[in-house]
Amino acid sequence: MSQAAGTLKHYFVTSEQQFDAAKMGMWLFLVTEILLFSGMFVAYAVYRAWHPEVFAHASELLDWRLGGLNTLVLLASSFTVALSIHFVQKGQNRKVVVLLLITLLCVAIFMVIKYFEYTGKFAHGIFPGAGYAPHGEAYAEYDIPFAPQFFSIYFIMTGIHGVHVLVGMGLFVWLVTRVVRGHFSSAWYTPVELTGLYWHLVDIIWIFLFPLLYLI
Amino acid sequence: MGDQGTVWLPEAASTVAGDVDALFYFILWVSTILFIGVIGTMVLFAWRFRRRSSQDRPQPVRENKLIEASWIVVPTLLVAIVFVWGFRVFLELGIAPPNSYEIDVRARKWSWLFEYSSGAQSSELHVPVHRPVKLRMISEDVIHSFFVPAFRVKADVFAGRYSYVWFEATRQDTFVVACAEYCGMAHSQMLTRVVVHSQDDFENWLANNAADADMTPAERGERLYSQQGCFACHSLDGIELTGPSFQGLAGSTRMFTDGTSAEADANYLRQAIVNPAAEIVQGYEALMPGTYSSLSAADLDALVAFIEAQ
Amino acid sequence: MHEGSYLGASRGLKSWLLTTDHKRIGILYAVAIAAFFLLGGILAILVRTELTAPGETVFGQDQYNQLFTLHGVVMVFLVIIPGIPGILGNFVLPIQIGAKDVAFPRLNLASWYIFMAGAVLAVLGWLLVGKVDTGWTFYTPYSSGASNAVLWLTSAVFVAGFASIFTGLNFIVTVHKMRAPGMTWNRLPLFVWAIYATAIVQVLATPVIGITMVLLFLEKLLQIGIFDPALGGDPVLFQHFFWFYSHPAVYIMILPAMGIISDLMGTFSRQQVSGYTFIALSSVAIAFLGFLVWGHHMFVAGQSALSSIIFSMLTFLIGIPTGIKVFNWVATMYKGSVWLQTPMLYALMFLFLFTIGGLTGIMVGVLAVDVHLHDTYFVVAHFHYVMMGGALIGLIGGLHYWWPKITGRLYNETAGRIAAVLVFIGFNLTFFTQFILGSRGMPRRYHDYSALMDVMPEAAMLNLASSLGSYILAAGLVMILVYALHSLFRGKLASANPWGACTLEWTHTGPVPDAHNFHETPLVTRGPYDFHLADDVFGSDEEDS
Amino acid sequence: MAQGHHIIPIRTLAVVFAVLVALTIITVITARIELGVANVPLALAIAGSKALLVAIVFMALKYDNQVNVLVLSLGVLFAVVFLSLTLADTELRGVLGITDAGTTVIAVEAEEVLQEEPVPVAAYQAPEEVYQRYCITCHSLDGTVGVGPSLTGLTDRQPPDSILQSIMDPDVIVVSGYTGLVMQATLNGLGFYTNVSDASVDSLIAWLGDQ
Repeated sequence: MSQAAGTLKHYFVTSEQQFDAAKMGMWLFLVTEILLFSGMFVAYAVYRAWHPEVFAHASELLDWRLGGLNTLVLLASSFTVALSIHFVQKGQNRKVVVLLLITLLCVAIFMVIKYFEYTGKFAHGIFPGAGYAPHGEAYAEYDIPFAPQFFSIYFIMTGIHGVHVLVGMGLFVWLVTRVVRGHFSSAWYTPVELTGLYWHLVDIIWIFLFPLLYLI
Repeated sequence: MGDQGTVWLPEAASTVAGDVDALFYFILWVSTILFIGVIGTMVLFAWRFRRRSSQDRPQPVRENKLIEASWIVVPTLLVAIVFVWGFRVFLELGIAPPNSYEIDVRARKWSWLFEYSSGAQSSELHVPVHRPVKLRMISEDVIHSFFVPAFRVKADVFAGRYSYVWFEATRQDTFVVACAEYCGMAHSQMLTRVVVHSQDDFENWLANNAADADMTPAERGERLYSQQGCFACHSLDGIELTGPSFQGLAGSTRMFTDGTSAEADANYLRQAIVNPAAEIVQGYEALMPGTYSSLSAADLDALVAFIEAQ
Repeated sequence: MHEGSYLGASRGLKSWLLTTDHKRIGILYAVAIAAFFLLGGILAILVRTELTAPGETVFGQDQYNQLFTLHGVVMVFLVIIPGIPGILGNFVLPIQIGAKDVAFPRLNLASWYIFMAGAVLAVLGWLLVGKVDTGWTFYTPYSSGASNAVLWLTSAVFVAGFASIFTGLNFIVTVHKMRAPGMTWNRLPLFVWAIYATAIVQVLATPVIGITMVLLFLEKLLQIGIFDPALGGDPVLFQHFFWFYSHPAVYIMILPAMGIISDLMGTFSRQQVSGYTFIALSSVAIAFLGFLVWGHHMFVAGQSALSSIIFSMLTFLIGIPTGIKVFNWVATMYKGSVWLQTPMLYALMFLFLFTIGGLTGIMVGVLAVDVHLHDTYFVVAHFHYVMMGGALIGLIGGLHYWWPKITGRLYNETAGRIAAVLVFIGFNLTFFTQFILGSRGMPRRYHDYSALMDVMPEAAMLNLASSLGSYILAAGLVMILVYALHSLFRGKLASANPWGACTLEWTHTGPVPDAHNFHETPLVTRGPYDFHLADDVFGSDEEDS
Repeated sequence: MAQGHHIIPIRTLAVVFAVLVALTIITVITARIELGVANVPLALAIAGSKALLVAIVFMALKYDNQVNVLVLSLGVLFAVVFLSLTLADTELRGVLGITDAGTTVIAVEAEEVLQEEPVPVAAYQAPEEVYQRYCITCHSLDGTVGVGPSLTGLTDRQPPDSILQSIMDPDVIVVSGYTGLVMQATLNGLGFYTNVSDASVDSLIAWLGDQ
């Protein structure tokens, strides 16, 4: 309890109130993220509805195996984050560190795969916007109207998602150092829980990106 | 430019203007009555219940449910009326009569170009009186907006997509045409006039100007027809070559291989030139190249006009 | 100043720039926004000066286009949107609900810095890169083909958006979690209800302007072809994106002002605000309905007819909760004790101007009539009646009302009334003339209307009147600035509750609140306008002036 | 336990994770089966269920304050409003004749082009096939003059290099009496230059010599 008391800000009355406020604040922030991504989903939906064949065709260029692997990696990281909250609630901080490190590993794998996907596209002239000039076998046939729109939307959506993943990575590193320094206990672990919420949302966004971009 | 209109509205010189004005004035007067009611009551209360001393102790007024309900219901009814009314006039504004005389409009920074079926071109719009005129408009750059205050019509003009506006002028006169959508530096200079002629004068004007214009769109279309080699596959005399003949093509109903059909209107023809593979007419194969999409917008218009003339 | 008060708690520039006290952050916002308002106002005067006579008067058309663009951007994004929540929301809201601060004070400070960063980007772009003449709406393809300074301005709007999001987020959590014991939802002052509803809009709508600006930025930088028709994009899609934010943003601007007016009507009538529940819930209703009407900006922009019909119908639905508010405000004075102090003059002025703004809003919401009025000065007049006659007059009224609480001093009441009259006359002269100009057919954003003079010879006279009105309006605003500054240094010291108000900020704190608002958490036992239960607020020594 | 929060059992978390993995596999499999119009809604439904699972269990919404559920629902609701009202415009332009159908008339819609299976670039094609597919419309083999000259006795008139140039770059020399640009435009449109391998072109020229 002493730790919890030490973290109570003067303008709150109880630590329960402080925790609830922090959590609600986080949820509101997540809602702004949903609305931010909704803009890109709208752009996707509008252009897909206008040019369904182009979009279906262009999505075949994206490798569903890599996308699927990334989905699994992200799901696994969500799982380990959920577990780490379980253990921080029980005060087993050593396990928390291990789980967070595994999470970090998953995040790293995700970004490495993303890197290879991106460079693979760039090598064949698949760029967002005016730079779009596909060449090479199996790529040249994508030089069709509105395929640039698909790939622009693809790069923007996964790009902004990727930025969120990088931010998450930074948050996990920060969390690990704080757990190691013994900042958290079963009495106070708000940052772990909030980072977890953020990370799950990043995962949920990807859950939608994967079928929309890679599968259908 | 004779009639100057009223304090609120400019002269009304089209068939729809009367309906728009009636609705405008209805809302204006209802609003004025409401405004006087609300602000009058406000002033009355502020005076009648003004503070007389710092020791005033007003007692709270019990809320009157009937009054609360009435100022929900009455405004709802009022807005329902103006919505339905506005909706009806909007339909009238939106649907051009089928016998409309069509004029092509090209908007660009910062001028208007009007092209008539006779081949005449002008920077001022010339129309016959008492005849519905439908404008097919396209922009060469940014968004513009065709606005004739006296006709109460306005429509934005985009690149890459036709938009339409129609009106029937009721008086022989000249009226201002303005660009209403901000379009850059000389936006406020993008004005021209619409000249309403009698039917005879209009024919004369067309004839005089067609002679002066170096070529009509249809004539330019004819030149393109041979320049671009369209004749290789499309005859003008009804003989079926690799592609459909142009004779009687415009306005006919086209049956497509996927079972759908469409009327061969201007948009269809344009589409069929820039993207021939989109819809294949039954009995033909997808052989026509897609390279004609690189033709300029003016050339495409000319070709469409040429095909429509066959 | 009083020892221990928030003003005197600590000293030095650093104590202000690093403060997490919501009251001081409110002051930081006030200073910044006053500066931007001055800038935006000067630009407005320059625009009006150009229009005093037909033809080129002072500025070339290129300069003129930049003037109205910057006027729009500065006023919308840097003044009205952050205005009331940033200044008065920050200062008043936590005290009104009996909290010691907002839920996230550091985030609150951060939002001010983010806001300033956005402003700096905008100003830097203007100074370094120059020319932006897209209008504040940034319509594509004009904006995506225009000069590079558009990139700066879109970045500025993007950044400033986060400030708005964080402010809104903070207020929602504060209202939910930080209320004092006894401060139930039906005892919240109506200003709090309004800021709360506003905050919902800020949180839900602002991210969309963020992504819109990102996409516009990329359209310009990489030609992604989403909005530019030359690349296969759709310019009307940009308008959907833009107005999905910018229409709700109108309610970010006007709702807080409505909250201020509710408080003013109650306090200066010494009367229970009529239809408290209706007013509170209508704020929330307006916030939600506000999301469903953006397409009424696009009736002539070639959107589908079905969309136009849906959006027109939904637009009228907003008129209903708005009407409820107006009628209830008037009814509040019934059998009250109406005290016509300067803040109340602004409240009545608000009612006058906002009713005109609202009714003309119905006019431009009607499909067929809007076809004629769209993009004319009628629309310019309409939104100035709502944005300036509503939002800014509300802000000015609120600043007068809370001035004694913020500064601990009184302003000169006579000067206040004279300025109010000047503002009222100047405003109506400036903008009522524009209704007539617009419905007679003068399009907006016109540098030169000489070509229209053939058909509307009165245009010169009306424009001149409008410009003269703007000078009178400016004189009134400058006068406010002068007596406000005078009051800061020479003003009479105020008592704790000069207006005899009933809400917490007047009754539980001293003349100026101390750094922590309340020594003990207050226990709330009555509603915000229960004057008949509140003998303690009467007997204040303030004489009627 | 000062925060007094529900601790979600490891078992529950593991089950949810397993279900998520399973759903991922299912969505990949179903997407690769041709289901016509059902593919898109099915993929979205699976994604929606996965998202819901993550929100309810991983994000602990089930055990959380109801107000947070409301917050999330509002966010989703307004994203849906944004999407559906925008589509109400973009999908229905042209109703009432106020604007014309479709979004862009100048830009080319390429959907249907894609329905033709592109011929692999490298594949060798017999000269008869090439001729039937690309040339026969304009060039006869029996001496009659069509849009272009007949190809009988072509090798007598032109050396193979010149024939190659006439195919690959037909506008360099245009025989009088015929129209330039047509051949290249047609061949481009038919995909000749991308779909016919060099070897096929060589054998086509050789084959023409025999006609």
